[in-house]
Amino acid sequence: MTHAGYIAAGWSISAALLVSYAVMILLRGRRLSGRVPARRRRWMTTED
Amino acid sequence: MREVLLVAAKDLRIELRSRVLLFQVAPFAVATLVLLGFALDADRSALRNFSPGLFWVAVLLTALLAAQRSVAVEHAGRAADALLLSATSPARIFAGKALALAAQLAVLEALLGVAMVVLYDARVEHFGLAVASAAAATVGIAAAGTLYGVLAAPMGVRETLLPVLLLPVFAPVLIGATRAFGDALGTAAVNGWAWFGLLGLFALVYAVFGALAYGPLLEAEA
Amino acid sequence: MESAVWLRDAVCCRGRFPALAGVDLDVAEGEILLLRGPNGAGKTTLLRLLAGLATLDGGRGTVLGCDLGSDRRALRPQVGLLGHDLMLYEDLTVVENLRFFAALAGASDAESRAALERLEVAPRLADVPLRRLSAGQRKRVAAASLAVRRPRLWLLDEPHAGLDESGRGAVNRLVRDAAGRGATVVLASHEAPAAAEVATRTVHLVGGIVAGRSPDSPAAPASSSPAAAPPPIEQVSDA
Amino acid sequence: MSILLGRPPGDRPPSAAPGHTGSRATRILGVATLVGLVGLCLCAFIFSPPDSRPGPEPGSRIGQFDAVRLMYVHFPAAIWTYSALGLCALASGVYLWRRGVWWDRLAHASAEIGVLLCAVTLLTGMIWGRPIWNTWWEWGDVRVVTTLVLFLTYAGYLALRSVPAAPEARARRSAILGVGGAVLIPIVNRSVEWWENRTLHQQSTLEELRIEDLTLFTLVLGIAVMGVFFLWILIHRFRLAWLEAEVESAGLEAALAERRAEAGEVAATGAGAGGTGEGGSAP
Repeated sequence: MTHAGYIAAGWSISAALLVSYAVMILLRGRRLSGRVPARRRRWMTTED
Repeated sequence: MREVLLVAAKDLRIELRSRVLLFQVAPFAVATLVLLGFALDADRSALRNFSPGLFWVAVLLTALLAAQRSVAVEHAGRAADALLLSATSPARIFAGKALALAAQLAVLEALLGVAMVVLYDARVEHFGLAVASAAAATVGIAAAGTLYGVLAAPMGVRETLLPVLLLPVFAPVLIGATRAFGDALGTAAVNGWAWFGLLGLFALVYAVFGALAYGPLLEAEA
Repeated sequence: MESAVWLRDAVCCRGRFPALAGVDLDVAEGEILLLRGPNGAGKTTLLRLLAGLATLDGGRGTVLGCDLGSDRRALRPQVGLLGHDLMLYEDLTVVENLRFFAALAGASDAESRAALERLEVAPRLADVPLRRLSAGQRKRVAAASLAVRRPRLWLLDEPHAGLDESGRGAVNRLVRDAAGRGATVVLASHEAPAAAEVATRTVHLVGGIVAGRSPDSPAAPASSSPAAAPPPIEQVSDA
Repeated sequence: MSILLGRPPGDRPPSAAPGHTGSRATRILGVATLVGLVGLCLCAFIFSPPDSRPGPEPGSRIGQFDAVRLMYVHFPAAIWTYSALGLCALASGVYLWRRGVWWDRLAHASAEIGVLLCAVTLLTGMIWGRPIWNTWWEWGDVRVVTTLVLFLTYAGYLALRSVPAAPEARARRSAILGVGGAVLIPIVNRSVEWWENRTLHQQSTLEELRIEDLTLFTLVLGIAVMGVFFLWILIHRFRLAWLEAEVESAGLEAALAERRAEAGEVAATGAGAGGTGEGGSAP
């Protein structure tokens, strides 16, 4: 495979950025959820 | 129109009284040109070739200061509230302040132009093109500066926030004005009048956008 | 009589702080209302709210027939506010300041000169930049710039502070004149004797509400948590 | 629209609410992202061929070779950058028109994700450009320069949002800036295009590569996967913005109660001293 180093760098930098952002968002969501009363978090009632 | 001129005249009179433009902004502008000369190792031909770009970089940095000053005038002593309480429409206040800012920038540009000719050995070949494109660029800078100035105004971080918001907006002006001046000063073989058109478009777009957006912005401050 | 100011459970925040925590207030046209209360009671915020300069974050209110929620732009030109900040330009002279605001309000130069005379600003000060005047002199100039605009509702925040005896007299004459011509005046003042001299009624403001109302039973239960947006469910389900 | 907030609670007991921003919709999207990602990796690294075609001289080969595999990230990221920032501008415009907090939060969420994707676009573009154009940064390319200005513009938008301010004032200012960005970008694009009127970029990536069917399929798959990911993270980010606003307004209600209590105290203790008589005790 040509340019293997560039490809690895490109994909891994992208993955690292996106994954770390997603993790940050999810964790902050969990933390703040605890501070908001359940009735103001209507998306939580997920089951039919 | 009367109100536009009233606001503009008021801003200019404040500048005449306080002399901030003369004693603080103008020396800053010239000092910028001098430093840029040092950066290019005072190479005569390089300086002449790059003089359009250096000139406009200096103008834009100066415009940041002038825009900040134009907002600061309204916020000292909460005079902005008095303008809000007058029956004047926000679009007219915007036009007046942008007009005053444009007039101040024009003076600074004239000064910088002389400095450019002297320091960088630039030669103006098409005077009409240079003046026309500078005028169009100035209106655009003044409109954008007035709008973004009030956008960043009431926060405690105006000095740092305004450049962050405003410099990307200046990108097309810098490109356009540099090219147009390149033609006018004979350092680039391009069609300067086409660039003048682009500068005019920018000025028009930001004048209209600013006039529309100024009202909601003043409201947000209140 | 027509009501100039009508507030019900008005909430108004300065940043995150609820400076007004549910104010009920009625002021009739032609009244001269004195607001009293300790520092931090919300007097200044109330005046800014009535001027249409602060947003109504909860409750309802109408001033001079304009709704505070939706119609502040129509309200503002009819209101004159004399605040702690002068709302004038420090670098301009007395006359230039006055002429500028008079011109915006459509008043003539002669009127601005007359206003200066009524506030007993010495003619020799006319061409002095505001920056060089004393606190009391500036206050007189600010009051004059208010008078020039001939507002229907005068909102005066500590109009007597920093003024000498003659200055207080001049301000009081101005207030009485305005009320005599049918304007409504709301003034906040700690200078009890001077203010009580002109006031037709006094209201006490404490902790962001009008004293005398029980703080435990908000007047309008339906909108008693006014700072919050309506519950999200209703807001989105019809979108 | 209601997908962002989920369905109304109905008669379910509120205590059943779990402490996170997930819901059935996000779980479906999340799983779809992961499955799609596996498929994309297979297509991008194993099934799809390198870009290679006969060169002008007999026997030689030209093309991007395996570097084309970077395109499967770069191109989808670019597409969704423009979509996200376009959505931000759109939501900002609607906010100015209709004034709903919903739009403000949507603008915030999409701007943040857009800036992130823009960073990914720029970085992968630079990494791709190094072997193919032989430079990290190519000034002569319109899209490269425009995208950088776009990045700076909306980074400024996020900077403005990060400054503490009253929620409504902040929403209004941000909305104007969001719309302003959309006004600016076409002008920047035009000016940069004239500035260097030759362009290095693939006129259209899809045309220039003599596209094998599988390469095209992988690009489209990449766009789809990135799109599902975008939707998934957008929903989470939007709900987070919602929670942040709720926490803020809950603080406000507490402050309001405190303020009223303060009024009660003063009224109780100071009933005599405060005086109800006109012109009573001086302060």
